[in-house]
Amino acid sequence: MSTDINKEDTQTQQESIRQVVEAMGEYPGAADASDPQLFCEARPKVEKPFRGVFEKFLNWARANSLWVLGFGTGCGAIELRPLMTSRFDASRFGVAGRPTPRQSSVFIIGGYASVKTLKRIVRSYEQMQNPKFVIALGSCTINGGMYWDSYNTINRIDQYIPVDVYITGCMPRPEAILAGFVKLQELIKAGRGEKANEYAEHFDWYKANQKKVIKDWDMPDYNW
Amino acid sequence: MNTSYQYSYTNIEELLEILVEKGFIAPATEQQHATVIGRRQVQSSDLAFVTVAPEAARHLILDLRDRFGFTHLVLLTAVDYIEEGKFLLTYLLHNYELHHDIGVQVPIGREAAEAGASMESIHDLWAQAGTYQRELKEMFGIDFPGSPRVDEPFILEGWDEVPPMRREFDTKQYSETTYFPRPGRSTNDPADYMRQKLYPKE
Amino acid sequence: METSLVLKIAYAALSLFIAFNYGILLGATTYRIRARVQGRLGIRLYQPYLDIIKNNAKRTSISHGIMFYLGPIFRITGGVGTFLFIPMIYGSVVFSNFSFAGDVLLVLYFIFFGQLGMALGAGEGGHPYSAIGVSRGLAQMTAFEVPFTLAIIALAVQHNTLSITEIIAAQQGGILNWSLFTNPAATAAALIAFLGMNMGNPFSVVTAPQEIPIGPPVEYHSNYLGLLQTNRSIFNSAKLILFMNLFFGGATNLIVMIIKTFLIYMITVIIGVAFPRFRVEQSIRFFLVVPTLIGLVGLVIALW
Amino acid sequence: MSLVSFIGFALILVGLWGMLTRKNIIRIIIGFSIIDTGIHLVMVSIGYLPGRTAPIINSAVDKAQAASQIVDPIPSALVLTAIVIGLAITALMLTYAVRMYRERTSLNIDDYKELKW
Amino acid sequence: MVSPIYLIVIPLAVAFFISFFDRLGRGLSLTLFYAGLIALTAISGSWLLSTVTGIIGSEGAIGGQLSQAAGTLVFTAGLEPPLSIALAMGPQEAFFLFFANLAGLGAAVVLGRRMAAESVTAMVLFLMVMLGAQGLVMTLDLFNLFVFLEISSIATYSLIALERSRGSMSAGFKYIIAGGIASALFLIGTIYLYRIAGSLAIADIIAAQPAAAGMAGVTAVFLLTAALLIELKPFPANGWALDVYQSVQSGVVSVIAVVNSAAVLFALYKVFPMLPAPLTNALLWIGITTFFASNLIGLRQSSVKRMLGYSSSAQIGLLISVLALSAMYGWSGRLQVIVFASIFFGHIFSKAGLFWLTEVQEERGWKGWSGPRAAGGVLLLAVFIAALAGLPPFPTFWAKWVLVKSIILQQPLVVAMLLLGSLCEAVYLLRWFGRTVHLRRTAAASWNTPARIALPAAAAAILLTVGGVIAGLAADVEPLMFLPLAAGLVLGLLVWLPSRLQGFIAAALVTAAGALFIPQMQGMASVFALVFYGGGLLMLIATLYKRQDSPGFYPLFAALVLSLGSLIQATGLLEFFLAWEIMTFSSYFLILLGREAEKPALNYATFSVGGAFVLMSGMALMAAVLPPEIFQGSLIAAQVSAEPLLAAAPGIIGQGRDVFAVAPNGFLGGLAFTLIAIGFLTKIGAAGLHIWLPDAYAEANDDVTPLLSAVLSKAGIFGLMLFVLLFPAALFSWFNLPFVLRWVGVLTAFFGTLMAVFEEDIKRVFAYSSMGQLGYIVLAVGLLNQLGWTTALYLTVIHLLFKGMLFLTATAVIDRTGTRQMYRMGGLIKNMPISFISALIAIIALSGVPPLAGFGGKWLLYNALTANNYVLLAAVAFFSSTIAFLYLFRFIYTVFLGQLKIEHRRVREAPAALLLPQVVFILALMAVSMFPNLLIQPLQSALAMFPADAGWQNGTMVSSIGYWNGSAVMWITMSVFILMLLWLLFVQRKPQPVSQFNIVFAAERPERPETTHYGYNFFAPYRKALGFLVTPLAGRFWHRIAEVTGSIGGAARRIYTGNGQTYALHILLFVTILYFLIAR
Repeated sequence: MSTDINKEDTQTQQESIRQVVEAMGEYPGAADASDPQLFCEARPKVEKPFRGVFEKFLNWARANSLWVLGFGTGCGAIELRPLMTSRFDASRFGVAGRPTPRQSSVFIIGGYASVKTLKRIVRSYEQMQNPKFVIALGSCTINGGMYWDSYNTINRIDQYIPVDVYITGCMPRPEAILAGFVKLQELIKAGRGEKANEYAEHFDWYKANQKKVIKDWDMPDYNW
Repeated sequence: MNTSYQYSYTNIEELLEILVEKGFIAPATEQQHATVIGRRQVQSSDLAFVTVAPEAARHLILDLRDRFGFTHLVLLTAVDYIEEGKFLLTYLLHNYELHHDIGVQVPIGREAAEAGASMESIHDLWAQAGTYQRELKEMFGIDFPGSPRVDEPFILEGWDEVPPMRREFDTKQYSETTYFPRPGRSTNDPADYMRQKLYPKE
Repeated sequence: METSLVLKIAYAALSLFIAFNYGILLGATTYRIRARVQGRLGIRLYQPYLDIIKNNAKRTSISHGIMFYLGPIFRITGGVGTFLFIPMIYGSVVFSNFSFAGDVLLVLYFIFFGQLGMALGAGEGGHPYSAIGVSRGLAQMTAFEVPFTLAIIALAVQHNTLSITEIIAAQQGGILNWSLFTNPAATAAALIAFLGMNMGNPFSVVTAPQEIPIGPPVEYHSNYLGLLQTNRSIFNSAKLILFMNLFFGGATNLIVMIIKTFLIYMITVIIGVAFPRFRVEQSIRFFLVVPTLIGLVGLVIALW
Repeated sequence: MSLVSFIGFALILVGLWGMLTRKNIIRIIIGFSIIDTGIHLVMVSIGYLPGRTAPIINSAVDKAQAASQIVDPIPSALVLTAIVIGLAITALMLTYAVRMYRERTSLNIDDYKELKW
Repeated sequence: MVSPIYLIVIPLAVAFFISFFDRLGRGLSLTLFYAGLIALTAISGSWLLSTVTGIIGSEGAIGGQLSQAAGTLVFTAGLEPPLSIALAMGPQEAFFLFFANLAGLGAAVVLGRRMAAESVTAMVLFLMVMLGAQGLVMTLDLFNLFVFLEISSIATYSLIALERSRGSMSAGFKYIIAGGIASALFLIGTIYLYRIAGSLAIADIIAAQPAAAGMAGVTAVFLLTAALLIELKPFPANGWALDVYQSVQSGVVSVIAVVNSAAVLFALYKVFPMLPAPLTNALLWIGITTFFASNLIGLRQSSVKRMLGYSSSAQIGLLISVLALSAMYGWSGRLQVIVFASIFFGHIFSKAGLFWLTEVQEERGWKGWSGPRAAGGVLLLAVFIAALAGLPPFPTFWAKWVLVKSIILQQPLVVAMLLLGSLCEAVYLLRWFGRTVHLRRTAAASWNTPARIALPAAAAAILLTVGGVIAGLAADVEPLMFLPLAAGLVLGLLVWLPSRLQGFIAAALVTAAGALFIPQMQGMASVFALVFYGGGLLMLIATLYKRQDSPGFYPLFAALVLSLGSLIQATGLLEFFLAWEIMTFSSYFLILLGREAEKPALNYATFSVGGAFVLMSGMALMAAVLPPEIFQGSLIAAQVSAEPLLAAAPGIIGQGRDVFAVAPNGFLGGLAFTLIAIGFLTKIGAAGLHIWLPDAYAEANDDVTPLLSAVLSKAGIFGLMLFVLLFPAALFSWFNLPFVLRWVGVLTAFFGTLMAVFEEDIKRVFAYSSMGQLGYIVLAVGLLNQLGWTTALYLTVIHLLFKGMLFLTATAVIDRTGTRQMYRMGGLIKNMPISFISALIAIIALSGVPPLAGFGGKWLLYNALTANNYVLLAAVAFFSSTIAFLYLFRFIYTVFLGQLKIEHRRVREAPAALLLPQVVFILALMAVSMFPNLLIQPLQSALAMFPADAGWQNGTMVSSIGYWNGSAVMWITMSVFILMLLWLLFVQRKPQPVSQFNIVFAAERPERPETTHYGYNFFAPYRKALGFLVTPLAGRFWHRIAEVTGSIGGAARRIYTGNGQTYALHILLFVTILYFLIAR
């Protein structure tokens, strides 16, 4: 009986969707990207850290609460999964996954990045909130790796977004990634995790590099 | 077994003979290049390739699908024979009852990238053919007029160069000029490495 | 009831502080327990504090508009308010909170205050996933409120009062006076509803992290998220204390409260670990059938 | 019941029968006239008293005794009026018949039922 | 005084001479013609005046016995009968003649052009028809009756023969056949009666009591009656008449339908005393069956004139049955005047007026009848239709009330048929009217009303109105009760003023009425008065936002609001019902003003009229079964002070749940209350009776809907509560009605709310929401204790506030965006911030979330429910109230939050006129939220005569089981909120304001607002889980009923085959069967 209801329901839904589509008429295509009512066009600003012990305290908290954006950009994503398992248990370090860039503080570039992915990487990176940190995983992000001469894969991620920690290997093992996290924590605690401000400072350079490879740049310069 | 089909056959040779009778391909000939129209080649007892003209291809494929039981389009791909100025399209079809495969190869003109090569679309025979054709359009610049969304790229958003799978496109050079190669990178190509190892003089 | 207003506020602040910390530690503890079940060490006990500090220490934030901005404030007001209208420790002047302001009906409806505000804030975020999440959340809420209401009505009829304090009072004098034993069906119905209320498995489709990234708060971040996390611990405490008061005889001191609420919470944890996720319509049907029938049995017991 | 009134009623029934069964409008009108005649007979028969003379005050009737010698004059008067009226109606019906025939060249009553329901 | 003989002489003379004068010039003959008709009218009028004043002078009251009182007898040729024609002229004769002549004069005016164009014969024949009518009414002699009958018939046949339209000849022929059979029967009957009585004078025959003289006498009387009856077109022997109505020109038809019928009816009236009892009884049933069946068949008519023909036939049937009833029950005097004369009067003028109006477009069916172009023409149409359908203040309204009230106990079946027939009649008439209004608005094909039609029609309309008001006053209705109509009339006359100015005048009227009446009221009445007048005034102010004119809007609006006030002021059942009907039809016309409102308005009218009829029968029954002393003095005024009446009603004072268990009134009292409750529940839109509600609310104009929902719907609540308080004992006397009431209430709440969840149309959402909220109130009313009634009153007031806000917001949004579909809106918060705040506060209040006042309603309700152990009710009510969150959030999210559409960027804030009432509502709501005792304490004191269930301690409301301190909750919430806001402001660096597409869209960018806004089918999973609950069963049920009714009507009319012979057969069978029924 339940399946009957579902079937009927699906039909009515499809019917109503059809009506809506018809009512909308010809699909007018994507809206204009330079429309200020649709996109905020403000540039990123350098956010000055506090000083002294207070900032150290905050950095300690930041270092011990690393929320990783759940965006597997390349084959490295498969190495991130075991991190949460009982064998590696990254949660000991305060590492946790987060499904939305708004709430994340660490972005792991999981290996090769095609131009198409790069566009999404940049968007997601810009939607994260300052302070934010990037870990680049594997040789592809460092020099292109095995895709060094590919027509569609970038060679160096740091030309497009600032990177805090590189982890070499093809692919690096979860242990290496854990080591990368520890390294990142050290950097943050030492007050050197300010790459977000660096990005804001050298925004034009980064943007020019991004636009050089991303041809159809259908969004504002900074994607809030 | 396959009584539901107008032309029944039991092995691949037989099928080729029928195709010869119908005039799609020439009788058995010498070894020829794959792009020669009328060529036939039996690869194994369940796999054969035939080469037909672009105009006859659709007719043959339809025949194979509806009368010989090749109901499944395994793949549609292209090979760039730049030396002969031709793309060779391969439609690989599969017969589920006899587990036979037949590759219908169609040489088409390989015009310059701007002018574009073109072939009749078969998306109405197999819906998934549209996807293959979209890919061929993106990667080789082969147009399939009428194929759904054929102009939308899968991956090369905003690509404005020669389609990258064409052999005149130099991917290494493109990569070097576009993607900020990291200085100091060294390759360890096994062939080079061994040559240096064995014949350091050369 | 002779305490002055200032003192009352001070007491309320104290109990709120306790509830907040208790909620946080409870969350961390259950996480660790769950981790140990899976053979991990899990987070540090103080990890939630770090998370809250970190979120509040974010330097940038965005705002989609005034309602987006106020959404988390509504939410935490709802959480804190709900807590403040529930007496925490039976018979204690210090921990009676502002329960003089209303009975269990007030608490029941005040729970919606935060949810509604949050839904509105999330709505102004403009993200379709927020709206989908809210749609699911509200739909599921209507369903689990049915057994919950049945249970509360059963209690009200049974003890002939709607006042939480009096319901606790009626359960004093021995473990067998607890609603858990005087009306097991109502308690069962309410506990199942509690699972839905906590949005843990198997009723977690509202915040399905992979499908609609954590649902309603998908756009919330930084300080907003800090507020939401703070609220979560307070609200959790509030719900647990409410259940303890209604069904488990309340608590006469903090230790008892901690033990009882911890045990109640473990029920949801265990079930959450053991079960997969329902779809929304499945959970609605479930709530409207099984726990509702149990709740009706509870009503019969109460009237009888 | 006297023979006359019996014949009168019989004529009424005959007329009715004709009116209800004939399709031709003229025949219907004739049926109608027969009914009329029947009614007149019935009326006259009601006023007739056996052994009395017609209600005409002439030499044959003693003026003083008239009331006991003549039949009731009122039915006769009524019949006269009724005959006049019946005549008028018959004439009117025939007029209708003529005009209906002109309109549709048919005298079959079945052809005149476009107004219904 | 002019001798009545001139009524005979003048037409004869004029008819004779007119042909001569015609040679001299058409103008002269026309003048003579009209002069003759005017003279007829004048003479009969003068007789009416003198006889009526004579009666008043002699008896001191209207009414009185026949012609002896003030009439005269005339003998032609100066001899005594039987040698001469005896004519009588008394009040009845004068009444019939005057109005028949007036109608005849009107018809002559309408036919003026034709009279001028055709040969003089038409005039002569017209005069002959009139002559026949005069004679029929006045003569005292049976045979003369026959002669005049034939004169008028022959003249009519000839008039028809002059027609040129295609079907008229055959229709006339059928008419002749029928008339011939009738006259044959008449003659036979007459002659036998003469034989029995030895005289032709009607009085002598009556004195001879022919019916007592054995079979022959009965047969003779029967034949006579049958002949007259056939002329009066009884169902089913009336096919010929309908054909005539359909085919013959309207002016002539109006004469046939009005003058002829009136005269024959009077003839029947004259012979009535000689009828034997079974025949009288049979006439009653024939009459009422004709009424019922003709109206039923009328439902399926497409031709306007044939439809009117059925209506005409029905009305005559009703008159016959009224005659029979008054003979059976010996009615006389005022009762007879009110019932019979009112129906007669209402029938002739409304029917004549309608036939006249149809003259211009007579060939069209009602579906294409576009109606007069001028607004006045539509007004006339409305008046005639309202008069025919029995709406106040027209005469038929009073007649039906008195009729139903008089016979409900004796003849319940007659009442049922009467009301069902009336319902059918109202439906097809209003359907026609609605279509006309619709066509007039959409198509350009409406016509001008020529003066020759407009003038008589206007005169008829005025007569109807005046006559109605007089009848109303005669029925002892306070003149004040006509205030709504008067206000509507005054504003209607000011229709030429600019629309806004009219609005201001209407507002001033309402304010004045409110200021005048509210202080006079106490207790519960003042609460409702405040809701009605206050809410009405605010909604009236809101309507000022409109930019385009809508003629008729403000008169109807003012009438509606004031009629709501009258509802409270009514001091008797009739007055209450009068106000109720005024409210019903003014709201119907208001709804009809909506662009697509033709069907919804018809649905509304059908249910409203049906509900009103049920209500009427219930009230009549109640009045019949309760001791009459309850109805002494002012009924509802007594309720205001409460003590005397409620003390009189048995079993009211007591404690606990057994208070109302006393049930002295038996089955009938319970039945009466059930009917009354159904009537009110229809208005409320209770589950099952709700199907009119969403469409009517949605398709009414946007400025009407707030009034309908927030204010008008409370009328049903008021009525329900009033009757519950008035007749509590009747509640239990048949079955446990409160139990049913409670469950109906809670199910209404549940289903209304659930259906609101699945709607896309913003107005339909709130329509269903209204339904749901009213369900709670019904539930609260059904609790029968002080706490419950406090809840009901509280919810009534609060619902006014938040639903007013919601609907006004919806109006503003629809006005600004131009769509009603919610998914097409979105993100309007920045464009319409004040509307958003209003909507926000309203939804918090509606959902019952503390700290706003909505929670008060919930608290009261659940306390009242739980304290009485109504646990299941409480659970379902709670379930519904959580479901309400769904549609509320969906509304505010889909409209104000989410993604702003590109085409809505220039949307501005709502007009000030719409915002002002909202601000008032917000302030009121916030005040009540801060200090709940501001509202609850007056409500409790309004119900102070009942044992209190809840009290106040220091600002905390304490019931027997719970407690609630609204102010404290408000303070705590506000404090916490502000603290948290300060905290956020303190810790947060300045946030970057972003735009609508700056969302984390799975690393993609949103394409368009439309595809990013999650708005359509918002609760899809919910539909999957619970969608089966909103299967439109009630809709299907009522649709099926309508279908079956229509099919029965359609099947019944198949007997009218169009063949003259069949019709003759019908007549014969009718007479034969009737005879055997009588003789048995």
